Amino acid sequence: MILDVRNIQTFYGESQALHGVTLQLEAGETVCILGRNGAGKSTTLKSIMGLTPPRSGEVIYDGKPVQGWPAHRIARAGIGYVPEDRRIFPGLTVRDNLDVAAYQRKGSTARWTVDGILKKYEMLGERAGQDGATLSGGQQQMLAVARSLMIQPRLLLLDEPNEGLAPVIVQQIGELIDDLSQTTTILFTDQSVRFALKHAQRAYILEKGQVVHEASSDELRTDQATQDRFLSVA
Amino acid sequence: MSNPVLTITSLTKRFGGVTAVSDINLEVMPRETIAIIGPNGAGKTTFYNMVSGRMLPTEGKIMLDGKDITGLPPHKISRLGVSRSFQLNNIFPEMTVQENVEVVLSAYHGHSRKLFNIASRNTGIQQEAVEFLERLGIDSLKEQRAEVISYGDKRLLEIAMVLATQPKLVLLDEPTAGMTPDETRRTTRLIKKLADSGDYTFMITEHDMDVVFNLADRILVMHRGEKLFAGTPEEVKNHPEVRVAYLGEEDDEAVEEANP
Amino acid sequence: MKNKVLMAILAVVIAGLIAVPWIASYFYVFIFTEILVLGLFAASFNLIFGYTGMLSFGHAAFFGIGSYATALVLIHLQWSFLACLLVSMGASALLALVIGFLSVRLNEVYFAMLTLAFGMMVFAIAYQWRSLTNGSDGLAGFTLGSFGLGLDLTLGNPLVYYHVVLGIVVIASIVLYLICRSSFGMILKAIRQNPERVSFAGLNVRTYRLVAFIIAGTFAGLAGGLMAPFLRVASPELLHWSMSAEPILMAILGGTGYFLGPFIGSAAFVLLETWITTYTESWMLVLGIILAMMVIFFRKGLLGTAIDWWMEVKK
Amino acid sequence: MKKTHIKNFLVAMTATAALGTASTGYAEDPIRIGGLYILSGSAATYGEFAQKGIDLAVDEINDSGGILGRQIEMIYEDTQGKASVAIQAARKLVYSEGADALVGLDSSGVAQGMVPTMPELQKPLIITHAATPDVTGKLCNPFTYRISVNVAQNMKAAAMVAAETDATNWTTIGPDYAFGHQSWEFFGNYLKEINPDVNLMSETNFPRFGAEDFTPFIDRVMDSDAEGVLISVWGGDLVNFIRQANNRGFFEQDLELMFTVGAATEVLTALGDEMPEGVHLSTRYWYEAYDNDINDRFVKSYIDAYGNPPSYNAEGAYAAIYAYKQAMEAAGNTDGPAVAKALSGMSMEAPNGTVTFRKGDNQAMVSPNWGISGPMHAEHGIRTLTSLQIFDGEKVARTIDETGCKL
Amino acid sequence: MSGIGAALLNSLDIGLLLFIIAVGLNIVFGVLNIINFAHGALYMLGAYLAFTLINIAGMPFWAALLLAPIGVAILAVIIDRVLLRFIYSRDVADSLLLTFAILLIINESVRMIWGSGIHVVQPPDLLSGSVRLLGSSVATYSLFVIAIGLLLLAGLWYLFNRTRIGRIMRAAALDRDMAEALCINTRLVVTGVFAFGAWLAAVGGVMAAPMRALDPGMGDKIIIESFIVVVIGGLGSFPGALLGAIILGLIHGFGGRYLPEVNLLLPFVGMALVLLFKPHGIMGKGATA
Repeated sequence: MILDVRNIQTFYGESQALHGVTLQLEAGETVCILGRNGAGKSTTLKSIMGLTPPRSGEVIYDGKPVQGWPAHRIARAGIGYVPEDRRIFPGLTVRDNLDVAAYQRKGSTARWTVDGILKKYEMLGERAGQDGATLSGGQQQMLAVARSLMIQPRLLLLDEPNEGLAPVIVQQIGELIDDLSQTTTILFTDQSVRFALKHAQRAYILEKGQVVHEASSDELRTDQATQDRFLSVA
Repeated sequence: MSNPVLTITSLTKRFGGVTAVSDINLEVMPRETIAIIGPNGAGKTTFYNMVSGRMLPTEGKIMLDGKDITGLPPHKISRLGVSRSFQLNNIFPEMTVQENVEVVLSAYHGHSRKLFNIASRNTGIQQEAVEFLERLGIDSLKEQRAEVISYGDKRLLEIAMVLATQPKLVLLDEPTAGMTPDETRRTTRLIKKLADSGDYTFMITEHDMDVVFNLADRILVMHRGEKLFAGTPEEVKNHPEVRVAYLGEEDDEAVEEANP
Repeated sequence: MKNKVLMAILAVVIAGLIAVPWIASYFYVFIFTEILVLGLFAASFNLIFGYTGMLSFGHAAFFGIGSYATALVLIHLQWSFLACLLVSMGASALLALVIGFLSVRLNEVYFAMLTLAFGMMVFAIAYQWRSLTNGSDGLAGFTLGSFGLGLDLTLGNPLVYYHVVLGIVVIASIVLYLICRSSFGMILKAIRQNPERVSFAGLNVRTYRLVAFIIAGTFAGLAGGLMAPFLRVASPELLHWSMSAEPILMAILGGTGYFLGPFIGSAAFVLLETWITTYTESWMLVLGIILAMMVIFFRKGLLGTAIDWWMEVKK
Repeated sequence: MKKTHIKNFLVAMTATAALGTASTGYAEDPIRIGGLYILSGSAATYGEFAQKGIDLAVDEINDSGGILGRQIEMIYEDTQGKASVAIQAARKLVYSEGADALVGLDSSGVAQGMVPTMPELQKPLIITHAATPDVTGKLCNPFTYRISVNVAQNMKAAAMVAAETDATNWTTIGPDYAFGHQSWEFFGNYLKEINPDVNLMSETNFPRFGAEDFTPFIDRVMDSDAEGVLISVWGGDLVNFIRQANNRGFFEQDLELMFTVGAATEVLTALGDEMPEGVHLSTRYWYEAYDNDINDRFVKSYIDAYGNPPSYNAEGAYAAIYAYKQAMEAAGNTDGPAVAKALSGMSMEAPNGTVTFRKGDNQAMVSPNWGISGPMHAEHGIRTLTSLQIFDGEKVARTIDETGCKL
Repeated sequence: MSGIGAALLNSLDIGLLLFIIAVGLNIVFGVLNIINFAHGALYMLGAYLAFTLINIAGMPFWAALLLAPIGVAILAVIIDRVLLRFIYSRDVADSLLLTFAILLIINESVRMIWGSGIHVVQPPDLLSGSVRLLGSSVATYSLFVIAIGLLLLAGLWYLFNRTRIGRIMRAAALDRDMAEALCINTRLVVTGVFAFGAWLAAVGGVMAAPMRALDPGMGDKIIIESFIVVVIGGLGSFPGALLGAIILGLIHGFGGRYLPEVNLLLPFVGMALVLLFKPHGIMGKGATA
């Protein structure tokens, strides 16, 4: 098991966002967290990442409890994170956005390098010298994912990778996830059931800061009642 | 047939090239509860901010009781009778619960301009403040400093403060966000009671569909800044487009059609 | 009950202050005059800082203007002292209206910087307008005539002057206190804690900030008017930004959350300075360390810490 | 800087514990003299040098039995060059520390603010440095004396020196306060009297006291038609000024430069050979100008003790302590008004000759020294003064009528 | 006319010295969001350390220029770890007050260690004297200050735009959480940036030492000047610091020269006008770090 999240409770000040979330990921899996907005999907990822440290519960990564670690230490342990709003550093070029994140764990070889990424993803390579903030939404999303690869992640957290993107871009992002999932464990959040079920093997459904349902993609795809109950307006 | 409290015509807000709210038309009738819902990025918050005066609309008109309030500053809109709560706690942390309501009441009654009265001896306002606390069921906390009461109670206190300005229209922004399930049920019950009392007109946003269907007489569904649909809870539940908006586009064909 | 204890303590303190010339050495008459005047200055500052939440770095402008106004009136017109003080208050109120009108819309750092700029502008004017202000030497050589109201007081006598200052500071403090306790004062506190909420309660926050700024400026002007005859000189350093820092230090030292905090701070400041400088010149070092401790650990100041401690003990 | 007197500290603490009672001197108590000098900021060396002069006098007197059998104890306060601080400090010295008499004051601005409060304190003050004519003029009072040269005396001498030069267009660079402005005013008036043909330029330069950058003012003078410049900048400012002027090539211009306090050894020491040669320098006391036993002894013991020659400020402060010794012994006690009365009209021997406090205005009749900067002194590491002129203090002084003093 | 040339050079000289000092203040604000009132005191400390190294330890000026700023930077690390860490999460007013306390402590310590009197540092022989330029005589040292100022300007530009460490600083300033999630130890960056700001202040101090007499009040004067610079240019803006410094340099150079009657007033009028019409400064915050 690469990630074991046990009953975490997270607060923003006094406002409780997570009321005990529990979920597990096996190495190599691609898993999606579904839920309406405000359900606590982003907070779950941020809590794993150490950006909103959980007040109680455990986050066990690779056999080690990492809750309470500063985020950069968690990142160095191999968890990559792509936030909801991408958060490209404005004023820094595409290349510099990647370069800032370049990190290599001791004893490992760097699978991802700036040049390697710029070569592999042509769309970024063509714009290497451009200010990251001037990219389109889809390009920024590509860059954000690519940037998270620079820390050589073993587990990738993607927060709503499709939000606000045009359908054609959504498709590209889906392909990117499929591609990365060959080599990396991925946990992503989404509001769109269709997209999630297509690219993930398993899904958790969150409501009001709790996991209310867990199923394989195949099960969920045919389970209209659950979809309506937790994800749509019903 | 009475006149609408709030009439919104072709309200639009653009940030640079992005249209956050596009051409919304809406009438809110007295004493009804209308809910605004929609998936992430639907433009609800922007819509709220324009109605309460925090943001200037790019186009369109907002009329309150037949009076144009478009683009007025928040304190003027508030004076005219639109009162709002916030997603994040918005109270005076270092004052007592009762004083929190007193601040709003003295603003409402114009006592705030008095330099030489003694605020703590203003029994009229104090009584009134307690009444509002009673209405929200938190009068037992009146002596406590507001920062030490529970999160749920703080949200209720905020609603008490919102009501204290005797508004024509009450805007509640995610009133149960961050609450425990118990607090959510209690708050929903309270709002329901207030709505049923017939004294208030509510406009609420909320992600919790239980809360929405419990409270709303009418629902406006927004999607990508536009009005997707407006109708009764039953109509909304059965509307196919709403389902799509929430669950996502169906298949790849749609994508390919859009991009031949 | 609690109020009665408080009133009794206050009565004892005021009685003690009245009796200072008889129970302490002559020197302490000067020390306590200074404490009272600076205390009023700091209390006026705290109306905008502790109550309304605006950190001004130019409050000395009003203090200094008050001093210059009194000095100028005494030199050129020889009016009664009471008239001088009224002129001081009027002049500083007017200045506060202008500076406040331009400044209160800015927040935090920008407000601090703009008030600093305006304060130093007033300083520069006083420094360079030699024909009116006698430049950097300041205005000196004025003498107090009558008090006004037909009272026969020998104001040149430091003992008499001390009691006059005590009387005026007590009256001014009562007025300030009433303002703090009023509905208006409550709104100011609310503005510090959450300005946006106040504006959604239907009030124009800027107007309230401005009125608070003018009131604070006016009382600072009164304090300045009391300071000039005490120092016997009105000079540009009374307008300098380092003078603006003094009420900030005093308010924080005493406790910004309490009406009497700045007075306690003023007393602690002046007495510590007097005592510490008796055996070391490094008073500023001690002050720096105290201030750092206050900001980091005792944000409630001497008074707040003492009250918290007392509550703890009572439990 | 200030000596820490443990005893002082104990006295202060016991005093504060009970909010003190006024310490009225017992016979065995030392005589306390309060010193008010600038001990911080760019002019702090002046306070330092004055303290050195005073300490010398106090040690000499204490070693030889003190005054009226009592030892002298000095207590210093920093005026910071600000009148309000000085007045507060004087009150502290008199009412809290029990000072019997006061010496000091560097800045003219401070002196103007301070002097009117002296009758209130009822203690004598001997000014040892501040030079504004007003304190022994229109602001004079029976408690205020000055043992050093004032602006009027020095500027009359300056005008006489200036009249000997070929320059007709004169301007000034001086600190923007009483001293700078009054120096120019008196200089101009006296110079016009001697030579009505001179032109006093309307473009004058008064940089702020403590300013860091004098170059704009230096440039203004270099661009103007000035042929002669009266420079009354002093202290740390003068050090800055000279260095910046050097950098600007100011001294390579064909200008008659008159530094009204340029031969202060504080400044000469700090500058070394950066002080240009061939400019007119003045001082209120030049240590090599007087050939008498007291001066020989003073200069020798000063150099022995501190390693550099005494400044005028040290000399004035040194002499002031001796003035108090003589006055207190004449009065027979340390009572403020009595000592003040004894000072009036008193004559004494000082390093710069016989010094008399003129009865009508309490100004000492002491002599300004003017000279031209010469080669470096072999031992002292400072410029020497050549063509030294000693102007008779009484002759260059204003008449009592002119001073406006009514005692 | 030579007057204008001289005033211009003088403005540049003042302006670039102010730039060296104020840019440190601005970088610290940009990344840490604190206004460092003690920045002037660190400048003064640089000058005094240089005085000690040159006049007491007998080192050459160049050695002092290298060593004194490093000493001040080390002190800054201690200040950051011992005091400032308490207030990073508080509002800006608290940082103003705490750094004001630090200013008092440093000022008084300098007074205790070095005394209240003035101290003088000689420029290195290579840079003493003057040359003729633009029709007037200019101190060689002024040209040196201008040169170092431009060198640092180029160096800073290179650091922020061309080096990884500079980009990391910018990234941490722009979005601390995101930087953390990308393996950047932002706590370390904060300490480093504070020390770097102090280093710049101290470089300014060493540069100023041979031009200005040292006294314990020199830091108080420069901090107000620095405030004016950063407010005019824009708090947190790197190009803003340059613009503000040049503007203030011109105000001093030309104001002192042509409007001496109101020269004290002018910088504050400039500062107030900018705050009134462009409260976030001419270059604003966040354009680049």
